[in-house]
Amino acid sequence: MDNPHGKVTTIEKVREFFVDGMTLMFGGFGGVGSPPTIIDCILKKGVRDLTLIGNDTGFPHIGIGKLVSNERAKKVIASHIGSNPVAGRLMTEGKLEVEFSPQGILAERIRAGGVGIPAILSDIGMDNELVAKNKPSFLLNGKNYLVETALTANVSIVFAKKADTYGNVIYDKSARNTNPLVAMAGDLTIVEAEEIVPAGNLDPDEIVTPGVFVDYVVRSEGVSWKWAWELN
Amino acid sequence: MDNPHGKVTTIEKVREFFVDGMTLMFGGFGGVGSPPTIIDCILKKGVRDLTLIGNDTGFPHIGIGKLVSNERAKKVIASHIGSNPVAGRLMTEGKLEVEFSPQGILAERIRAGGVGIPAILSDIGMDNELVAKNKPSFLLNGKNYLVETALTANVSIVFAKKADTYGNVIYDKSARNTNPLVAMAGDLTIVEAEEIVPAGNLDPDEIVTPGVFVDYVVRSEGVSWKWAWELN
Amino acid sequence: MGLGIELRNRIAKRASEEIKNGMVVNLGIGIPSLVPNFLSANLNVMFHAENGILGMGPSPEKGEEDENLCNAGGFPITLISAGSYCDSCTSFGMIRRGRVDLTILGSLQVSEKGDLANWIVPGKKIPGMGGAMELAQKAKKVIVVMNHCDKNGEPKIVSDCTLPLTSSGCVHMIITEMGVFEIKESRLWLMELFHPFEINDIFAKTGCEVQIDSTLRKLYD
Amino acid sequence: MGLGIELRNRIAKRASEEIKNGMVVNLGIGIPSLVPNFLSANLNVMFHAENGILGMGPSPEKGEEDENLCNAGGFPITLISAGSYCDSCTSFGMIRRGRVDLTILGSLQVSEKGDLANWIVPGKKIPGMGGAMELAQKAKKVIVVMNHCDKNGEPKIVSDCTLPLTSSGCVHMIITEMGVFEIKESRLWLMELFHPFEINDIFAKTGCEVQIDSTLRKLYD
Repeated sequence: MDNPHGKVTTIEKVREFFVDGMTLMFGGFGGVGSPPTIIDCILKKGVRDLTLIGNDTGFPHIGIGKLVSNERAKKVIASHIGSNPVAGRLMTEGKLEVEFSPQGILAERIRAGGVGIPAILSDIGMDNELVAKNKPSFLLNGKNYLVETALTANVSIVFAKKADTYGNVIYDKSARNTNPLVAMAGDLTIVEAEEIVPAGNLDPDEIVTPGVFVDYVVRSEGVSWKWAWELN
Repeated sequence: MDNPHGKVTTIEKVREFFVDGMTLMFGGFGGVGSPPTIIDCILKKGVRDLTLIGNDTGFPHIGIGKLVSNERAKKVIASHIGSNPVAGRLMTEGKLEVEFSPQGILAERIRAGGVGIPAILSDIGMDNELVAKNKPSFLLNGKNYLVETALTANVSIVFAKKADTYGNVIYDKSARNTNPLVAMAGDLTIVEAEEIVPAGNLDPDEIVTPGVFVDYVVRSEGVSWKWAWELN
Repeated sequence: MGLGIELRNRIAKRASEEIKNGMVVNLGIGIPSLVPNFLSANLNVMFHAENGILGMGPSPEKGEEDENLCNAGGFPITLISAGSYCDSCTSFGMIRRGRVDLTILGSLQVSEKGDLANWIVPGKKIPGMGGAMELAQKAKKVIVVMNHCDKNGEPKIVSDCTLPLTSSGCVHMIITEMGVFEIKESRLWLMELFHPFEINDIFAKTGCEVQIDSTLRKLYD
Repeated sequence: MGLGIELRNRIAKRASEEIKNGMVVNLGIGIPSLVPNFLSANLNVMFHAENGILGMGPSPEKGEEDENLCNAGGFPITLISAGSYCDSCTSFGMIRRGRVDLTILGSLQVSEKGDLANWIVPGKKIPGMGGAMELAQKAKKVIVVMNHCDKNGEPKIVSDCTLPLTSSGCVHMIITEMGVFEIKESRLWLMELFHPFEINDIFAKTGCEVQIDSTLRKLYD
């Protein structure tokens, strides 16, 4: 296939972008829509001290959970870690710092980073210490709001149904979730696609993430874990 | 066609929602993607003292420009009125109040209203008096930002390529522009669709505006104006 | 020590009656997930999931699961006609914009003022709030379905929550195995009493003042 | 008194040389719209429009226009392979996120500090800023293409703009019919001189100090 924009590459080539201490943002919700091949690549490379930003910490053996359970993260910014007991244990043991953000506000903070907005105002969790602590507030029209700052990352990793050679992306069903937001928020964005098609093969009205936000596209080797619902 | 959600209706039925003094938000960019049938309905009903919110004021005889040129608006919130000299004249004569917002920030303010966020921070036009005047600012990490407040409206009017009977919507090419944002920001949202299809006829991955944001769907009678490029 | 399936079903069935035609509804896990079993088939209801689904249908048959079509808990579901997918921002935009009509969720405690405490058990690990705060604060109506008492027999409906709040003053209705309560002007009103309980049982098992509504119904189904 | 088409084309052709393979470029109206005519066909360039188009192609043949496919000025265009449509938020997200590599736009005045004044003519109606502020502030590189002097023969490159600013300190390069200038550390550097002008012409027609770059090229094409 022609590769006119040089974006289509191999998992070996993107391996260099994953380094100790980096901030890594990932698409996915409970592991659904997280890029398995890239996660395995990071795991195998032995990268440590990651700051992970994403909806949740997956399950211990699913999605980004694989990095968390293997103690590769020093910090997580997420809305939920309940489905990954290892994350809870590491937090309790002081081995993992966790910053919780309400789910929709977390998504908006990622989107804000992705579209170059420094912060949004929010009244979600206003009176909750865990949400509000250390956050500035702002009085607007007589009501107080939290200032929720934008999130970006050194690298964003995204899971797509199809990508074309320019990096235009469409997603599959509920595997879309945070992926289009994460795709915009990376200083460098790498898409793992189930299928890579020539430029022009995607309907321009149907494209969810324009390729301008995408730096590299790699082919997915498919999910490398058993889903929780497959275990019974 | 079945109308299980009662959303598909006629232009005569939605006529009642357009009243003097209301705030009306409209999709479209230079008239492209503005709903002609609804605009004509409002014009014919003789509604006055509108506050219009949208990207621009179209051309004198195109899009929302028809309402502006006929002096139906007392105020416009837009990024540009240059293509409608009548708007400029009315502004100069003191008959039309115009609030200018930078184009992308205006879009974000409409989106913020649509997703229930009270405001965003912005550094666009920070040092420009026309943009910054009367706006609060907020110091974040040593940098000063404008607080740009959300916009909503009593009614939003939207132009779609296709809508299904639940109000799920897809748009056509660059006629998408502000429409998906405007669709979310109306307290009541009316979609004018070139085609109305039964529920289930749109690919759920392809839907741009979920029907949950849409209250009524009416059929378009097509563009009732000559485009600027047709006049030569 | 949870409720038996019969009492859980009673609660779910009663909650299902609050779902009206055309509503957009978000269901929590546990008892709320039983609610769809009792819905009339001729109702047009759109079930919303935080992970970007509007129009969730029932679980697929075994072997028919799609790993890319799961609910917010990560379990396979289906999509009904007119359903759609969206990103997480749009999904929560629906909630904050007031387009989600009803959320039905479980809770650890609820106060007579409608305060909801359903996300942290002291001494246990903190799981994170997920989407609970947005739903509690912004859904147009919030119904809590839960056991009337905790596993130690202590009231879960109280004057003031002792557990960390998810959101204050957000609950409109509580349904337990004993009855149906509404919160009106920061007071708890008993609306329906379920067999075999009597009003005195309610007084005994509730940790705040209970007002008896003039329209109180005693249901002995 | 605008420039003749030959000089306009010279400016556009020189501007086109700043467009490199793989770039995302937003073009203003006027001279900038001539730039694509001079681009090498083997460059992969994506032209961006504020109204939600990435990958604009040339104007369609007469009779082939699509009323739903227009540029930000409202005129019909086409879409190239790998192009896409998006809403206005995403379109400006590309700009603010720094994914638009270059914008080429006209101006009324530019200062030696790179201040841009291209949106209000005093005494005329205020048209609104449109997307100019975002582009000026956030495109990775801003090139101004314009007449060297205004219709009264007054310099448009000045020490301090007297017209209302669109954005301060944002311009990287200026191309006029007389030459190419770069703004480096708040000073104006002459990089290229176009036939038949001499350095003294530049000094005479420019409203601020002009530094002569050591790499100055004189182009007599």
